[in-house]
Amino acid sequence: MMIEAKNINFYYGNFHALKGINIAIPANTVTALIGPSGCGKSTFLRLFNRMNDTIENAKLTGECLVNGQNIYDKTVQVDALRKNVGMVFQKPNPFPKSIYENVAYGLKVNGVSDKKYIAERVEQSLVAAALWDEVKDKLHQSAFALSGGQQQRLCIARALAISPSVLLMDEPASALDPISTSKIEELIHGLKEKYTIVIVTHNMQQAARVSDKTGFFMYGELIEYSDTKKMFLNPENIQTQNYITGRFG
Amino acid sequence: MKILERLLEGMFKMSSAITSIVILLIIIFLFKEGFGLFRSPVVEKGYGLYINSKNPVTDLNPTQIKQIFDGEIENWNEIGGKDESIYLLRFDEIFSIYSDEELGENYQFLPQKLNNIISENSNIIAFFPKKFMPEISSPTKEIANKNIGIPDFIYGKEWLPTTTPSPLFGIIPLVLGTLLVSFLAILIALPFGLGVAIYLSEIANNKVRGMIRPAIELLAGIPSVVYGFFGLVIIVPIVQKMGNISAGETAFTGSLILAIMALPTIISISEDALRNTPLALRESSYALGATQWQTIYKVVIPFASSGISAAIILGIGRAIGETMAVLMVTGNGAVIPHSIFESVRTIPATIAAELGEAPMGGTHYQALFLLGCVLFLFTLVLSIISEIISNKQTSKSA
Amino acid sequence: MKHTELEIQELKIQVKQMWNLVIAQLSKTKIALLENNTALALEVISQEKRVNAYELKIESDCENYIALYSPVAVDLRLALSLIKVSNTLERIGDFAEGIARHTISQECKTIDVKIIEDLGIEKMIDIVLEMLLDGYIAFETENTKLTEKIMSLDIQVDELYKNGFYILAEYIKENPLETMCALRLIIILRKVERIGDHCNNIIEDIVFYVDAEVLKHNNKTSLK
Amino acid sequence: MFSKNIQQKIAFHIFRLLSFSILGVLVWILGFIIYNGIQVINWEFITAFPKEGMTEGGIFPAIIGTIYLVIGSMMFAVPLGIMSAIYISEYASNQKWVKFIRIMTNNLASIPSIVFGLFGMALFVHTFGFGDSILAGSLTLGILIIPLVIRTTEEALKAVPESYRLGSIALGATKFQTIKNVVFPIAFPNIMTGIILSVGRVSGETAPILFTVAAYFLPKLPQSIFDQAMALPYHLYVIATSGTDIEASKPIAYGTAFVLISIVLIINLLAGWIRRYFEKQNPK
Repeated sequence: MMIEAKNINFYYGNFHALKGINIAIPANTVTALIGPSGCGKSTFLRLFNRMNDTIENAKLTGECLVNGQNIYDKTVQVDALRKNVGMVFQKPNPFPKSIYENVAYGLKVNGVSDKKYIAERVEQSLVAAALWDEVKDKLHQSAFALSGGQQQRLCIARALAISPSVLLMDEPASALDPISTSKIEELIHGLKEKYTIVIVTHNMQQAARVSDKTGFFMYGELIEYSDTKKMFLNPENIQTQNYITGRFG
Repeated sequence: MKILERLLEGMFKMSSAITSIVILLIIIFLFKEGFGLFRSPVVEKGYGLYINSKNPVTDLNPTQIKQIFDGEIENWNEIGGKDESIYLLRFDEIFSIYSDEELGENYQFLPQKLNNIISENSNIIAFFPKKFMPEISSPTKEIANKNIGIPDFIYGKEWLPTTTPSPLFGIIPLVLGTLLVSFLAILIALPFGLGVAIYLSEIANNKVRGMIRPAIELLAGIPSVVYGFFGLVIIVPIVQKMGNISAGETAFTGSLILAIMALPTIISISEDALRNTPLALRESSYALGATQWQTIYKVVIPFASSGISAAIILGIGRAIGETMAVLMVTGNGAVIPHSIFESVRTIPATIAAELGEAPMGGTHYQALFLLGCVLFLFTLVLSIISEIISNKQTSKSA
Repeated sequence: MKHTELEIQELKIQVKQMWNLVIAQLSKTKIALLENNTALALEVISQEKRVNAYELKIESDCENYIALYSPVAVDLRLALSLIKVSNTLERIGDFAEGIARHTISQECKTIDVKIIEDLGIEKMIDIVLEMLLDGYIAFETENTKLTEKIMSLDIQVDELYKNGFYILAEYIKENPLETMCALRLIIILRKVERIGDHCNNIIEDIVFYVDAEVLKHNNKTSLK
Repeated sequence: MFSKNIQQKIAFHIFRLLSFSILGVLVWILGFIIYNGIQVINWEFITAFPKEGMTEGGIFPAIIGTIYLVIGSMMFAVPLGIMSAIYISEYASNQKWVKFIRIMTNNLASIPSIVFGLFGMALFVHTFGFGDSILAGSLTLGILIIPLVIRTTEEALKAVPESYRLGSIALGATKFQTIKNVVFPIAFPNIMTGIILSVGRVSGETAPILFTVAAYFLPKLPQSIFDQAMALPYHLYVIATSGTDIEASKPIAYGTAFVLISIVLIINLLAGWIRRYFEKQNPK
């Protein structure tokens, strides 16, 4: 198992945001987390590269394991963890630097100085993010010159450059138009050969299209977690059924 | 790596504490120097006021002393004594009464001669250095030299910091002058500023806005001494001619200049406040058939009212604290103003004009620091009020 | 190629394989019947299970495809018609198997070969095979210009079937002893005629898929 | 009563008039100073010492003095201001502490400049014993503009979208790396604009330097930071109000005012130019 959560409870102050979550995500799969707004799916996702650390009054119990190691262990270095667990955000957030600098950023802040190696990694990452052909002639132009969809793929390339083994995606296509969305989905599909991907999405069709496994969250609980095909054809739980058929609420 | 990060964070934290430390230092230094005034005697240090011991008067307040020495009080009965006219004896007058030989080479006979004079004249009041009055013997009595009191400062109607024997440090004329000039300035600037703010935020198109905004920024950037110079050379003669008065350096002139100087503050803050009115509010007003102007004064201005009040208060604060321009155009007469076409003197102008001449550590110096404290407190209160008001505004928009 | 397209392609390939299998089944049945080849007939019967398996597989794949990819427009029509086409193909497979079972039963070996020729069974099976193949081509090329041809072939099959009735009635009058076998022949004729009808249904589904037109229960002559 | 549409028309016309009269006031002030000043300005005026009791000659020492003061105060205020702003907006997690500092900074900003003059005189001139000197003046001016630097820097940092920080942190960058490589470079143009505007402020301030550095007349340039210096705004003040011969030194006053105004104009243009330049570099 690449990612495991064991009896996770998470609190924002007095608010019990995640309630006893257990999940085991195998390597090289795409797992989609779905559920209504405020159900805790994003919170859960962000636990795995400790992006919730900065929140005040937050409290976590239970174990989060990545590659068998508890990432909240005191010996774990947060920056090293984040290098291994990449993240892509809802809105494309390229830095106001050139395309090249954006992809190279993660390498540089992690102490890589070999120019040749950086150049190689930049190309590989852009190829992997299916962006290379579109940008190879304008690597030194501002990243803002790219379209929204291209920017998001650039952000994926940026995350890939530091060779993570896990890629967390927080609604990576929700700010994009349908064409860009489908390109990102294609990309996710192709990336699972090398990476373990967890994606939070509001869009159930997207979850169905891209994922192998799906977890359904509601009110901070993991209601159901199973193969995507099964989830969408014959969900076990009546709440899941109501949600995915749109009868929820 | 980790240590470096910590180190840097510590450094950042330290520098962020600097402002607080500075404020603390300002308070300490201003108040330390300023309150020294209340530990200083009414009569200049080293000097004393002496009267005949038969005189029932035992103490005089600074105003009475000043009036006696100005000849405004001529009879002891006006200040609770016997019905005798007052005989003033200043230090230098002794030399016209006695020749240098009589006083001795080193003035060694001076104390004795003084004693003689005082005992001979029961209506005398003499102002002399203490060293020439070595002993207070029977015919002579020193008027109790109390410390300058807080009421003397706060309720004093006269600011005469250099008169002898006892300077007067009454801040009322200065406070009134400051307030008069500032409020008048805001009165002029407010309709103007509000109108411009409304025009910029609600009516003007981008091109006009792009023209007026930089102009306002420029107006804010012009140094106050240049405003002062402009006022001195242009506004003062105009006011003089218009008001048909002998000198154009008046409270009104100062207010005009201050109004121009306060405009950028008022405009930019109220424009922000107006602009922050949610679109939904405006649209719902339009949807009910209101015109744009009705929407502005029935919806937008009430919504932005606390922001506008904050702008006004900040404008007043700016005007109260303004030094150079006011110093140059108000004429600096330290009297309680009776009309706006009279010369006035504000607190900051007083400090600027007089600190250079006040001997360090003297009562005048301390009094000027005390004025600084007053100014500090004024602006502190105003800035706290505007803070509270603008907090109200933000909580409304949230 | 996008992975949604890959899914569609995969579906289509399966349907085509099933189609080929059914065509092969029918051809073998024809030979087994005409040449009285029991071994071949047995082969057809055993292969029928594969046809059924194809149907189940295609059906569940279509369900998954609809559930996961929420197809719309042409993709939705494809998924819907593929479910129906696979059902129909399975039915055709059943008929072929039925004919093959008749061959095995061997009860009517004595029947005159000539009557089979007179009935034109071979021709009928050839026609339905052609229909099946044309349907396949139409599906493969996503082209509906063969529709009219297939429908007219179906009319031919119907004609032959009606004719066969009279021929067999004559035959029974002349050879009352062979009545039993003649009735069996009627059943075979009936099955071939049903295959023709099913081929007709298939082309209707394909027209629905390609042109989004519904031909079912329309007056067939009104076509174009 | 007018109909509501006519009311609107009247009101809007009044506002438009008011707004354009602001332009008028500006043109008046600038025009007056530039028109009179430009007749005085020449090479000698800028490079010569004052002569004949300030009625002739130039303002060279005042220009140099102002430059020294600007440099001195910036060296003090810019690093401190930027670092505190970074702490307030990027590090400080304790809200009470931030609130406290912010209140202090706001109050510091609202203190009148003359009070800074008093404070500078008491602390730097007397307590620290720097005497009337460039050092004392620079420190006083520095303290005066720290709030401005803090506020503009803080606003510039706040304008950097949170997503950049998250993006950087998610790539394993530390907080300082994120600030150094992402946040600060993006905020830099705005910070720069703030600094330039505070240069304008410093070069025009008179009250704080009255008692901490400014000299009426010096026959030579300051030799060290412990020397007194002349300064443009103070120079304008003295020759306009208390020169030996006010009428005779009026041209000098116009010239000095012209130089001061030019500094302000240049600084405003520069700030606007920097803003636009970087906006073009990084659209969005």
